[in-house]
Amino acid sequence: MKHLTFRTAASFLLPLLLLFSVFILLRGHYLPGGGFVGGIIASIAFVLHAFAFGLGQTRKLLRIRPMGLMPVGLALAVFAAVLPLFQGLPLLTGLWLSKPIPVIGLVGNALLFDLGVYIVVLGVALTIIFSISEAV
Amino acid sequence: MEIILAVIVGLLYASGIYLMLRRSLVKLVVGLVLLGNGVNLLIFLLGGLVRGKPPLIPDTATYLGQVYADPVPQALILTAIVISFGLQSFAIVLIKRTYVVVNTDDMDQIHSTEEDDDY
Amino acid sequence: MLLAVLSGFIVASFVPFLGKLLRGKWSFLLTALPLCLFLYFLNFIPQVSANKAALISYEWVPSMGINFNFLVDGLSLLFALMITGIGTLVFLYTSAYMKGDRYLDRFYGYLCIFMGAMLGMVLSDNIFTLFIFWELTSISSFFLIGYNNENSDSRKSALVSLAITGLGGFFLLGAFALIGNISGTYSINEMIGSADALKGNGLYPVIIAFLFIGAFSKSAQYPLHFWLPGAMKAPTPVSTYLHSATMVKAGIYLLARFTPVLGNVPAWNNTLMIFGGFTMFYAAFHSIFKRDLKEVLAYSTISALGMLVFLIGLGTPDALLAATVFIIVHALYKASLFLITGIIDHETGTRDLAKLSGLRKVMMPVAVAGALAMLSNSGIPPSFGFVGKDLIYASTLGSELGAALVTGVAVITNILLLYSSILAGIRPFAGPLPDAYKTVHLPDWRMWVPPLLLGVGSLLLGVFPGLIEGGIVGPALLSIDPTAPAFHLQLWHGFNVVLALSAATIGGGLLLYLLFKPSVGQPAWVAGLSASSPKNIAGYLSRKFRELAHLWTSLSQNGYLRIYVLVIISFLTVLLAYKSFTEVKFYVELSKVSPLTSAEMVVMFILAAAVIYVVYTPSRLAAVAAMGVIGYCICLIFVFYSAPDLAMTQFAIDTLTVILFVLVLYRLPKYIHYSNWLIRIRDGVISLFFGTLITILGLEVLNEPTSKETTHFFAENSYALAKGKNVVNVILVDFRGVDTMIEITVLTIAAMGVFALLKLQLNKYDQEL
Amino acid sequence: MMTINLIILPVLLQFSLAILLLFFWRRIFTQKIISIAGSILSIVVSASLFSAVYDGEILTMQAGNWGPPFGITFVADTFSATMVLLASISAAAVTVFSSVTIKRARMKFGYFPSFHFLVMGLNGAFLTGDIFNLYVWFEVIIISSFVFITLGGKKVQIEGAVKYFTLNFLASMIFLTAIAVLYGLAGSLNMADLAGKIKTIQNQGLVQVTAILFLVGFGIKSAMFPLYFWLPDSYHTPQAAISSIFAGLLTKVGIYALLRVFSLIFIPDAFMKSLIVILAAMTLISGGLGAVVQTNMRKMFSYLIVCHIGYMIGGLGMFTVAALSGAVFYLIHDIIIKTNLFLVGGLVYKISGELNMKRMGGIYANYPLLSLLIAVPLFSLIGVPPLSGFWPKINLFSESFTTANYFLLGSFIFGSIITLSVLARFWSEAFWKKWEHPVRKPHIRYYDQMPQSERAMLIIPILFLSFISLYMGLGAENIFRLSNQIASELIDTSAYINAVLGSVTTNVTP
Repeated sequence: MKHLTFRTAASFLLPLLLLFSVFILLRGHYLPGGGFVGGIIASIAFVLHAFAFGLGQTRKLLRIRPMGLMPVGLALAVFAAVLPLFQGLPLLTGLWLSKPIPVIGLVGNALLFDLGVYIVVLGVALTIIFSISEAV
Repeated sequence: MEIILAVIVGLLYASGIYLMLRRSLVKLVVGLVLLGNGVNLLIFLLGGLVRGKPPLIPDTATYLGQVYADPVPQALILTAIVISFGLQSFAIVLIKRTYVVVNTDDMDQIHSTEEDDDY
Repeated sequence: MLLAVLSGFIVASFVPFLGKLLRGKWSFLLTALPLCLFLYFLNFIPQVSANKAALISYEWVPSMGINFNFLVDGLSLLFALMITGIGTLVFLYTSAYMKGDRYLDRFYGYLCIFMGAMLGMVLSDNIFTLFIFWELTSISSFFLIGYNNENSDSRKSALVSLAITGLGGFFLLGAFALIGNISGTYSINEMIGSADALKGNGLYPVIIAFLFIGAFSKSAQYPLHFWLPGAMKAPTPVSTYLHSATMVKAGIYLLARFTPVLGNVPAWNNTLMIFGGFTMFYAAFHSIFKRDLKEVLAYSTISALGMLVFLIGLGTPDALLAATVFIIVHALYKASLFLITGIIDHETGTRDLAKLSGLRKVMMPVAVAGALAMLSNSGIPPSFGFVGKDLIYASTLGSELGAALVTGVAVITNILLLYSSILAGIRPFAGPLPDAYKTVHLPDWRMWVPPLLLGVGSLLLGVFPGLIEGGIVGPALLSIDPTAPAFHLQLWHGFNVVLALSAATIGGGLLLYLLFKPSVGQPAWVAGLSASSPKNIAGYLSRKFRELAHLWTSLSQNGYLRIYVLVIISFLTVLLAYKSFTEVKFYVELSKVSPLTSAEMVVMFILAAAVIYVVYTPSRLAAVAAMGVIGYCICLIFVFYSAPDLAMTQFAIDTLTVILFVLVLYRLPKYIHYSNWLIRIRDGVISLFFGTLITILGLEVLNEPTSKETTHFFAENSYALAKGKNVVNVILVDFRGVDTMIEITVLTIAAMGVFALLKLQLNKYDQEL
Repeated sequence: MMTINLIILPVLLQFSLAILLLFFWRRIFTQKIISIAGSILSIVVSASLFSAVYDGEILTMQAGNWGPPFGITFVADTFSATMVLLASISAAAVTVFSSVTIKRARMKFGYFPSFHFLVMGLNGAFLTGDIFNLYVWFEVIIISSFVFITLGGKKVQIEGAVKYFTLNFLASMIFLTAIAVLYGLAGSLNMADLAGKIKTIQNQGLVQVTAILFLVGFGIKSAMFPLYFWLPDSYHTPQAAISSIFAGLLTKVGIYALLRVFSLIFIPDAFMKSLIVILAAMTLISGGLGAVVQTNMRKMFSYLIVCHIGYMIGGLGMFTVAALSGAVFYLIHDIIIKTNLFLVGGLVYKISGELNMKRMGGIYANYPLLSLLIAVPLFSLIGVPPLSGFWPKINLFSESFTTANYFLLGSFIFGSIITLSVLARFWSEAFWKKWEHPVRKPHIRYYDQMPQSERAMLIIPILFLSFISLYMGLGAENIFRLSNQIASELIDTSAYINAVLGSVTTNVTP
């Protein structure tokens, strides 16, 4: 697995896949995709990296433990969900910025929410796979 | 097509249950996965099958046309798939843990109903 | 009034905090409680004897119609006075008898609760409050009987008595629920109005059967009597209190109370007469073979209770009068005898009749008390017992059905009882004093005065029965039988049949005593009888019951997961099949079915093949691989039928699942099981049947026209209102965003679980629960 | 507008607590403080929700501001608000108890976050008005219970976990199948909307079949005969605090779902009623027989859970206002009492170091006041009047007469007698008996080795819950009024349906 070409490929693939995952996340509101699939793709990117360079390297690259991603993502999602509460609206009511942002399109709390999903899924997938690989 | 899919669904249910009745813990979990797949397909089937019309609003329109696949079951299945994934990965790790603790995946080795409280 | 009833509970609740004080020499102060209550209830006599019952109500659970309605009429006053009067003596006695006991405070606590519960029971007019207090007497007596809890016999008899009285309690609750339902009221007083409706109801036999089980369990009627002798393991004050005047009389009270509501029906009368009559004979017979003083008393108590049930069963005004009087008579002499037994036990350390004699020489006042109690017990004039026995004979002679038979049973019972009363009241004091007991001395006055008082009371009432005639007995009789004629209690009726019977009883009893020596002991044939006694039968049944429970549990709860799955699926399948075949019309509308393309055909085929392969392959790895193939095929189905999001997700998830499986399986040992082919066929048939049902169900549901209201709303508003063009995604993050929010929570928890499962290794010290 | 969001507050509070705790992953002390403080706060929040709906008003909230039946509706009627309140009370007690009894190693692996996720799931399940959303909440509940039941798993625990996992997973799948069929039939997921739509379906036979699926799905979760086998095989394996929250709430959420679905969507017909009644009777008998043979304290308690489920199911099966009121009262009583029972089990274990009651003893002699305290839940459980377990039996007994379900009545009596006898035996063995040859196990930290503060943390929850039980018994009037109100809302669902569907609002997205 630690073959040189694979390593090289992996080191290139990581940023590419990450970029692709963000792309999938952002376009989710218009075309197939979304936070969930985006998160999975991102985690596959890291898993490939881990196969190529070993878990230790990937952990170093990640800086934070994958476990730590989960509360962050959850907090983001909940924040997006409760935002309307402060305006006296029910949970998860859609709130939108009036002007679209270039490339991304309209931005609202739904996007924030999807971002939370993305981060949670990334954290979950990495936690599970990393701990299994370490335990094997 | 619906008929064949319904048969497939039934087959998935049957095989899932059958595997759950086996002695191997691994087979049990495979059975659970198949059962989960069967349920997802059932939701899909009962939501109505539509070919080649994904529930995506075309660039030019602001709403879906006359014929489109029902998006609601799809959303439900998506949620269900993800949840099943959580449960399945837990189950898979449980197999491992069972093996570590009990040293077998033979279900008949782990049927003691008595508690050993001598630890 | 509420305070009066609850005072026992209130005092009891302070007991734990006053523990030290009560364990010391101040314990007798608690006697003030029953004494005050006794005086309080005495105040009601003028009002009640004027035939004005006092009804005092407090709301408790009005929405259920359950309130504290306390009714002070003749019957309840009679019992209240007995409970508090004898209570006073028992409390006083206890302070000396149990002096220095480690847990005297607790003992008093239970005693207070018990007294409160008894009072509440006899005063309640509401059947459910009555029931509540009824159960509280069972519970508090459980603690009293099991007071010496480190002794295993003591524990066992507490359990037995709780089991029997508890069993009766639940039946009583059933009876009450039924009575309340039919009569539409929970007030006993108001029920008398709907007595006919109750008696005419088809469920009347059930009602009285349940009521009788309740009453008999408490009042120790055959065959539910055997807890009572066992309950003698309790300290003597408990036996005195519970078995002379209070708890065992609860059942009698209940029967008397419901006589105007449910009585005067052949089923009622005959059942009571049969059970009461048999019990009184059976227990009296057994009492003469007992050599332990307390056991003698226990059996004679059961016999007396049988007599009371029998008299209530007779049901004539005469019989009810006799019952009323006999309740008092019995309370007085039996309490006295128990207290005396306690003194003997306390001072000599034994209750064995074979060892005891001549104690009059060292404890004269006790001997006098014993003699007085014996007089009353035997019905020898001029004791109150004689008045009572006269009334009993008068009523049996007046019985319509077989006067000779019932009188005969009553006479024989009384002869036997007389024998046992001599055993208990005279024998320990008569004869020479053994050397061993030379040093025995008279106990503290608090112990010997109560029995003496009771003995003197019996005598006094015998000579002047008029003392309680109008104030207590009369009103009590009227509340049992509102139509009872006026009567006059007297010692001397002149020479008549009744007197002759009394004389015969006394003569017979004395003769028996002379002929049948206590030292002879229990003949073998009596011991043989006990093999088929209810106690042994109950023991046998309970053993069999436990075996059954064991069998059932080890069969159903066998620990095999697959059997559980099998049971659940079979249960579901049977129900589904039954419902489907009886209520669903099968048809498949082919016009709605869409055609099949060749690509789809291939995918379906692969899918089916993979499923079959998963089932048949003996290799785990192969099974997992085939499972992956199944997932990808499903993914393709999603692609064919316009679900790109699903396809992407299914693909990603399936891949991940397979990877996880492989990571785990990698280290598992090779292990192949071949189940018995019969089992495989059984499992296969059930699974296939279940699968088929799901298929059929799916096809049938497809035929139904469905409202697509929700779908249309989403289709139209997804972009307009939620600003998204991928409707599935809009549903996920907006329309049904909550689902998604929880879904990622599930994932998080699962990841935590996986992490903990893999990483958490407990050392031995952490494994404690 | 604030009141509307009040509905979701109990859920959000637990959710935020759990997330907050995740941030303090390894800091046990901080976790304990946050958890206890949060649990107490959640009692306040749920109490205010309860007081908002107590007078019969039904609050609804449309998540995302999408009118029903399009979005997900949250509904707080008296029933759900009561359940939420009870859940937070039980949970708070267990939090305090677990802060002392759960081992540090377990706390380091997410005990507290999972706990609050679990309670969040419970609250969500009680409050949701959407059938698929209910499924999702159920999944939160079961996955967090899986984490609990395996946390630090030894052999027995893993064995229990495998059974627990499999059968609960199976239940979820059956539940999901039922939802699939229901959606296929009615095209809606909103329960109030379904209540109306289900009546218009041509093929009512299919509706009945769906009802069977729901019955079995929820029946597994609520431990109904013959679907309960996972429970006695698993509930005794985890730590006392965990078992107590399981015992108090997990099966009850199944009962809640049964009561909700079978009163709102599938009104039981004659067949269904008699089916449920028979199952209830069998549950009582089978659970009771199981309890008789146990000498292991916690296994005996587990069987008692099963046995007592029969009372509630029986009330549902008779389906009259009075019977449902009895069932609801029993449910209210049972949540508190079963939580307390397992806490008591934990305390007894801490005192004696034993699980088998044959080897216990002497508690009464050594800890008289504690014994008195423990007697309260035990006697409430038996149904000694006037404690809380007694009251619902009046309704249940008398309704089984009026509906002529004599077999059910018999099993009610049977269940009561069994409970009485097994608990009396437990009392006699563990409390009364002299403790012969007590053996001290080195790895257990016994009650008498604990400092005063830790003992208090063990006693306070039991005291608190016992006090509530006492209140329920002596102040039964209030509970009866509550359960009557709930029962009449269950029978006459028009208020619920109107509250949900009547408040159709157009989307007012700014």
